[in-house]
Amino acid sequence: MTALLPLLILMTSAVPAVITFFLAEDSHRLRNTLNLAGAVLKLALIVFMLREVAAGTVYETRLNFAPGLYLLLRADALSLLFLTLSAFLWLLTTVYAIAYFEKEHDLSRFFGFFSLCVAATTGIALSGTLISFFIFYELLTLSTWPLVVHKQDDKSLAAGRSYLSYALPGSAVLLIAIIWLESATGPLEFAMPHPLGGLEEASLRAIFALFILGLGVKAALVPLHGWLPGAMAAPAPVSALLHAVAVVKAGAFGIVRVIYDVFGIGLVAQLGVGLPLAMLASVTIIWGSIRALQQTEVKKRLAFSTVSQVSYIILGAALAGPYAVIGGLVHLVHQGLMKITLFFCAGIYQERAGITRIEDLGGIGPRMPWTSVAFSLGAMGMIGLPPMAGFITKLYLGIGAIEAGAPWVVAVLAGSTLLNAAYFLPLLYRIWFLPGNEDLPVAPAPGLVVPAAVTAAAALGAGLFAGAAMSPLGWATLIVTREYMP
Amino acid sequence: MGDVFSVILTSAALLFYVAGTVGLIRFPDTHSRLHALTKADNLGLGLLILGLMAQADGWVTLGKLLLTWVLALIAAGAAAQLVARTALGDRR
Amino acid sequence: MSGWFMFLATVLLLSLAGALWRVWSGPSQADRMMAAQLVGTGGVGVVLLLAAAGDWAMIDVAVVLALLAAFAAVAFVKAQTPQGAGDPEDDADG
Amino acid sequence: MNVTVLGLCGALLVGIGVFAFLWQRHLLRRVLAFNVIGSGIFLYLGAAGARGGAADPVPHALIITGIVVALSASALAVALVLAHLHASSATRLPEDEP
Amino acid sequence: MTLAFDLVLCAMIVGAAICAAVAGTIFAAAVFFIVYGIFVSLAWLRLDAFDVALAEAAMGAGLTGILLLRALGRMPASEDRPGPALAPALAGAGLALALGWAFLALPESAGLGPVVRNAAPGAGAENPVTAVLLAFRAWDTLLETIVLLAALLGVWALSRDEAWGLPPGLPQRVRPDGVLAGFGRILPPIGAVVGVYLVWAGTSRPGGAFQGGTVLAAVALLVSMAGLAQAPRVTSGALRLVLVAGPLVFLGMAFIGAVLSLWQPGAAFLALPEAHAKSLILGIELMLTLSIAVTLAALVAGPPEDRA
Amino acid sequence: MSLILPLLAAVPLLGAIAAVLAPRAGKGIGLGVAIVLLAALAVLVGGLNTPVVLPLGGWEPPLGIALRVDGLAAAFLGLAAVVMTGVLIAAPYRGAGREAAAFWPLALLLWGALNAIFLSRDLFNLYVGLELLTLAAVALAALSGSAGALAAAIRYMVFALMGSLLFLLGVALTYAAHGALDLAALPGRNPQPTDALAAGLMTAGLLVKTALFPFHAWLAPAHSGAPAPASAMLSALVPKASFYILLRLWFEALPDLGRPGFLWLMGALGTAAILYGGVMALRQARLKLVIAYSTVAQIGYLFLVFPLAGGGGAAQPWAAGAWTGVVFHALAHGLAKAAMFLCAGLWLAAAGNDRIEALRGAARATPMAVFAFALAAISLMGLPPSGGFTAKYLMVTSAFAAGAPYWALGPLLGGLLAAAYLYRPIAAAFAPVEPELRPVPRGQQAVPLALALGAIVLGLASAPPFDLLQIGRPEAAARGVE
Repeated sequence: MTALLPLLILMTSAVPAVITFFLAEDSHRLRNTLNLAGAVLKLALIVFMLREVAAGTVYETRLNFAPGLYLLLRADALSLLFLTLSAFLWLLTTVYAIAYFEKEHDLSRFFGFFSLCVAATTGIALSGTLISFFIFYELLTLSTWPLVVHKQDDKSLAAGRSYLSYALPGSAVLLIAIIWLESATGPLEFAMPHPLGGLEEASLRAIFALFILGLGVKAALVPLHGWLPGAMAAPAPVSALLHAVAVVKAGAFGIVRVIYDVFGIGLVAQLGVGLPLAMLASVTIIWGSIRALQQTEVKKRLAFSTVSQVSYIILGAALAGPYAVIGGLVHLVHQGLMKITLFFCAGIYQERAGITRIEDLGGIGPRMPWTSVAFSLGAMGMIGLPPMAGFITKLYLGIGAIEAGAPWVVAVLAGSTLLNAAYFLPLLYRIWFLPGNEDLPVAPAPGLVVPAAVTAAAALGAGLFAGAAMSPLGWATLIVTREYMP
Repeated sequence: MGDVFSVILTSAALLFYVAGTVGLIRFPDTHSRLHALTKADNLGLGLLILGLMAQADGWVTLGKLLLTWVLALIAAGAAAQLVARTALGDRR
Repeated sequence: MSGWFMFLATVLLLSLAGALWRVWSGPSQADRMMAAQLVGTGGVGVVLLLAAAGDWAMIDVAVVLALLAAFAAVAFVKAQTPQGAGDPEDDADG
Repeated sequence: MNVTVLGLCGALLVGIGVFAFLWQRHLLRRVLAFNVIGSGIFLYLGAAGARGGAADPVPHALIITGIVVALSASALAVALVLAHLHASSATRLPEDEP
Repeated sequence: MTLAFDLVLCAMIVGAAICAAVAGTIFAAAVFFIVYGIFVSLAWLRLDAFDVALAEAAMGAGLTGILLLRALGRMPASEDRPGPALAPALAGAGLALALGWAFLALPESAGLGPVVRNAAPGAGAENPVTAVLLAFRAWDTLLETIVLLAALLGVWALSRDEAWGLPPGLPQRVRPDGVLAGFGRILPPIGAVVGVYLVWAGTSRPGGAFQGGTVLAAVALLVSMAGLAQAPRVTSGALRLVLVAGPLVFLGMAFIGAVLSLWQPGAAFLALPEAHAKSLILGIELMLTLSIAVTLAALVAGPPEDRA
Repeated sequence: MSLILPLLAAVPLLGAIAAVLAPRAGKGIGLGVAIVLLAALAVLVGGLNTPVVLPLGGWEPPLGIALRVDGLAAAFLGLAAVVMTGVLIAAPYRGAGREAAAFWPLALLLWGALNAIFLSRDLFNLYVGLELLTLAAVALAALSGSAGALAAAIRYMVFALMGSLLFLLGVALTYAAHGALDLAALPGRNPQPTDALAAGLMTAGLLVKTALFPFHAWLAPAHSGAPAPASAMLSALVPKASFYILLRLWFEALPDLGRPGFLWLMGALGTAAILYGGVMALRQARLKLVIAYSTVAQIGYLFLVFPLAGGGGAAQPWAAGAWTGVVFHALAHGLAKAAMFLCAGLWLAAAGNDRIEALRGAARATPMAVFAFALAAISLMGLPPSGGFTAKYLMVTSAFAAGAPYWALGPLLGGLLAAAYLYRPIAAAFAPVEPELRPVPRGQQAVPLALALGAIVLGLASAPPFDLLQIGRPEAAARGVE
C-alpha cells in the first residue's frame, strides 16, 4: 500500500482524464460523475495520507524507464502541502467548471485535459527526482495548451501560441540544467543529501541560473512573465486553475525544491545565489503590482497580481531563513486559495453579468452579494489585511527577512502591500459603494457561487486558524522544522 | 597440319576483318559502308571459324562453332537489311 | 599455337578501334549501329580466338554474343519506327 | 600483372562512370553511367579475386547477382524516365532543366 | 602476348566508356554502351570468369542495350547539355585514383576459392559458381529473383490507368512477310535451344539460370518485336504464375528444409538434402529460368500501353 | 528459433508472391502476413536471452550467409512489424486496378527487404537487400503517377543508385582485402591500408541512402509525393535500414577504424541536418512536406550516435546510454512518423489537398486523428512521456557526461524547432471555423492513433525495450569506437 498510494493518487486524475477523452460529447452526467468522483476520491486518499505523513510515514513508488531515468513518486511533507492544495481546489474547480460550461461544446476534450492537467500537477507535487519532476512539468505544459485555446478564437489561439513559445524553451533550459547536474552526480533524489562536489562552483552557479530560468517561466518571474496575462483569454475555470494551482505554482514549487532539496540551503548560501534570486523576486513583486495598477480589465489586473504574488513564495525560499521559508511555503497555499476565489468571482461577473472591465463593476455588490463578499475577502487577503491568510504570509516573510539579514525586503513588502491596496481597494469601493447599471440581468448560479464561497471561507479560515496544527501554517512549520531546519 | 591450316585461314580472316573496318571508316556513304561491312564481316568470321575448326576439342565444340557462324550469318544479313531500310528513311 | 591466336586476337581487337571511330563520328544512326554490329562480330571472333588459345568452354560466350548482337540490331530498327512498335519496311516505304 | 591491368581498368571505369553520372543531366545517360560504374566495380572485384592465380568463384557469383540487380534497377529507371517524359515532356529532372 | 592483349582490351573498354560518357548524342552513347558491354565480357574471359562473361554478354551488352535502344525510340531527340564538368571530373578522377591505389595496396589474395572448391561437390553442383549461387549463397540468389519481381511490379505500376490490364509494352505492328517477321521465325528456336542448354550445362559448366533466362528473354522479346505472338495481359493469372514460379519453388524448398529441421539434424532453411541436391538444384534452376526469362522480357517490354 | 528466423525473412516475400497472384486479396494477404510476423516476433522476443545465429542452408560463414537476431535486430524487426501492420490496415487500396495490384505486393516486398536487412550479417547480402528495398520504395513513391511524384521518384532513384554503388564498391574492396563478407569476421581481420577507404565508401553510400544532410535533397519530394500509406513506410522505415547497417558497420564490424575527426564530422552533419530540416519544415505550406522535412531533421539525431557513443564519452558510465538512446530515437520516430503520414493521408482524402490551411477545424471533424497527430508531435519534439523523450534524455545526458555539451544543442534546439513547425498544423486544426473536411470514419482514425500511442508507450514503458536492446549489444557501444 505504501508503495502504491502515490501512484493511486496520480491515477485518480489520470484515469478519469483518459476515459473522458473517449466519452461522447453529450454524456454529461457520466463525465461529471467521473470527474467529481475522481476528485473526491483523491481528496480522501490525501487526507488519509496527511495523517500518516504527519506521523512520519514515507510513501514511495518507483517506475524504471532506463538507467538513470526512473519515475519516483514520493510523498513527503512538502509534496503534501502542494498536493492537498491542488486536490482541494481541483474538486472545487470541477464543480465550478461543470456549472460554467452548461451549454458548451467539446466538453469531453476540455474535461479530459483538465483532469490531465491536475494529474500533471499531482505528479509535480509527488515527484521524488528531478527527472520525474521534469516529466510532469512538461506534461503540464502540454495538457494546459488545449485548455488555453479551448475557445478556439483568435485571441486564445494567440495566447496558446505565446504560452508554448515561453514554456517550451523554458523546459528545454530546465532539461539542460537537470542533465548537466545529473551527468556529474547521477540521478538526484530529493530525499537524500547529495554532495555536488563533482562540479566546480562556476558550473554550479550556471546550473542554478539555468534552473531559475527554466522554472521562472512558469513561475512568471519578470521578465519571463509575458505569457501569463495573455492566457486570460482562456475560460474562467482554466484561469483559476492556471493561476492558483497548476502552472505558476508548479514553477514556484520547483524553485523551492531546487533550493532546498537539490542544492540545499548551505550550498545556495555558499554560492551566493540566494540574494540575487531574492532581488529578482522583489523586482517581480513590485513590477507585477505596478502593472496590475495600470490594467482596466478585471482579469488582467488579477493576472498581474499573480505575477507579483507568486514571487512571495520565491522570495521566501530565496531568503532561506526559517521564518521566511515558512512564509513562502504557506503563501503557496494562501495565494492559491485567495487567487482562485478572485478568479472564480471574476468568472461569475463575466458569465452572469457580462462584466469584464473594472469600470463596469459599479454597484454589483448588493446585487450579487455572495460573489462580491467572496471577492472582497480574497482581495483583502491579497492586500494582507489581518486576520486574512495574506497577512500571515507577509508577517512571516517580514520576520524572516530581518532574521536573514535582509531588512530591505521589509520595504519591498511594505511597498507591495501599498500597491496591492492601491489596485484592489478601488475595485471594492466600486463594487460596494458606487451606483451601477440596475438593468443588468443577473442570473443566479449556485454551482459557480458555492465554490467561490468555499475558497473564500478557506482563505479566511487559513488566517483565523493559522495556529492549528493542520492549518497551512502549521504544515509549513512542520516541513521546515522536520526537513530543512531540524 | 591442322595448325598450318588454322594459321592460314585465320590470317585471311583477319585480313577481311581489317578490310571491313577500313571500309567502314573510308567509304563515303552509309550504304556502301554497310555493303563493305557485311561482306567483310561474314567472310571474316566464316574464315576464322573454319580455321579454328581444326583446333576444336570435340564434336560439341565443332557444332557450337558452326552454330555461331550460322547465327552470325542470319543476324548480320537480316540486320543489315533492316538497317539499310531504316537508313533510307533516316534524315538525321 | 595459342600465342598466335592471342596475337590474332590482339590485332583483331585493335582493328575494332576503327569501328569505335565510326560509332563516334556517325553521321547517321544507321552508321553507328552498323559499326556496333562490326564490333559484335569482331567480338565473337576474339572470343573464338581466346577459346582456341585457352579453354574451349568460352565458346558459349561466342554463341550468346552472336545471338544477342542480332537482337540489338532488331531493337535498333524497331526503335526507328514510330513509337518503336512498327515495322521499318512499312514505315520506310510509306 | 595482367590481372592488375584489368583491376586498374575497373577503377578507371568507376571514375569515368561517376564523372558521367554527376555531369550528365539527361536521365537515360545517367542510367547508362550507372551501368558503367556497376561494371567497373564488378571488374575491380573480379580482378581482385583473380589475383591468386586460380579464380575465386565467390566474386563471380556476387557479380552475376550484381549484374541482375543492376539490370532490374536500370529497367525500372528507364520505365520511370519514360513515364516522366510522358507526364511532363522532360528528359531531365526539373532542377536540371536549362 | 597476353599482356599486350589485355592492354589493348583495357584501352578499348576505357575508350568505349569515355565515349559513352561524353558522346554528343544519347544515341551514340547508347551504342557505345553496347560496344562497351561486348568488350567487358571479353575482359571476363580473360579473368577466367566464364559465367560472368556469359552474364555480361547476355545482360550487360544484350538486354541492357535493347532496353536503352527501345527507350530512345520513345524519346524526342533532345540536345544533351550536361552541367559543369569540373566537380564531376574531380570526383571521378579522385575515386579512380583512390581505387587504383587500393588495388595496388591490397594484400595477397584472400579469397574463398579453395574453401568453395572443397565444398562444391557436397552442394550438388560441380560448377563452383553455381554452388555458390544456389547453395552457399542461395539467400542472395533468392532475394535477387525477388529484386527482379520488384522491378517488374514497379514498371507495371507506371502504366497509365487506362492502359492497365493490357499486355506489357505497345502492341507491335509487323508486315507478315517482311524481313522482321522472317527473322522472328528463324532465330527463336535456335535461341531457345541455346538458352535451355545454358541452364542445363550450368551445374557443371559455365552457365546457369540467369544466363539462360536472359537468352530466353531476348528470344521472347524478339518474338514480340517481330509480332509473331501477342504477350499475355499483365493481369493474366497464367503470366503471373510463371513470374513467381521460380521464387515460389525456391522458397518452398527452403521452407521444407526449415520444417524438416525440427526433427532432422542435417536439414535447415535453404538446405537441400545432399542425396538429391543435384536434381533439386537443376529443378530449381529450370523454374528460376522460366521466371527470370519472363520477368526480364516483361521488364524490357515496359508497362502496358495503349496506342493513344 | 531455427524456424522463426526464416519465417521473419521469408513470409513477407511469400505474401508478396501471393499478392502478385491474387491482387484482389492483397489486403487479406497483407494482414495475414502481419499476424504471422507479429506472432513470430512475440515468440522471438519472449525467448531472446542471447543473440541467435542461423547459418542458412547449414553453410557457416564465411562460405555461407548467416542470419542473426540480437536485441537491436529484434527492436527494428518489431518496429517494421508494427508500422507495416498499421500501414496495411490503413491502406485504402481495393480491387485489381493498377494501384492495388502494385501496392500490396510492393509493400510486402518492402517489408521483406527490411526484415532481410535487419537479419542479415553479410555485407553483400545487405547490398541485395538494400536494392530490393530501394526498388520497392521507388516504385511506391511513384505510385500516384503524377509528374511531380515521378520526378521525385526519379530523383530518389538517382540518389539511391549512387548510394548503392558506393556501398557496393566498399563491399567489393572489403572482400578483396579480407576474403570475408560476414560482419562478425571483420573485427578479427588483419588490418589493411585499404580498410579506411572501404569503410568510407560504404559509409558514404549509406549516408546518401539515409538522406543525411547534405544528401537529403531527394527525401522531401519523394516522401511527400507518395500516397500516404507509402509515405509512412518510406519515412518511418526505409532510411532506418541504411542507418541500421551503419550502426552494425561502425559498432560491430569496424570499430577500430573510427577516428575523432570522422566521429565529429558525423555529429556535425547530424546537427546541421536537425537545424536545416527544422527550418525547412517551418517554411512549408503543405503538411506532407512539413512531415517530410521533419524526417530530414529527425535523421540528423541518429548520427549523434557517432560522437556520443563513439568518442571519449563512451568511457563515462552515464554515456553508455547514447547508443541505446539513438536506437530509441529511431524506434520512436518510426512510430510517430508513420502516425503522422497516415493522419496526413486521412486529411488529404477528406480535404482534397494537404495545405496546412485546409486543416482548419479538423479538431472538430476528426478529433482522434488530431489527437494522434499531437501525440506523435510530442514524441517528435522529445517531450515526456514519450519514446522521443527517453531518446533525447539518453543522448543529452551522454553529451554532458562526455564533456561535449555542444552535442546536446542539436536535440534541444531540434525539439524546439519541431515544436514550432508542428504547432502550425495543430493550431490550424483548432481554428474556430466549421471544418470543410469530409467526415472520416473513426476506425480509420484509430490506426494512426494506435501508432502514435505506441510512440508514447515506448517512453512510458521504456524498460522492456531498453533491456531488449542490451541483448548482444556491441561492445563498442559501451567501450567506444576507437
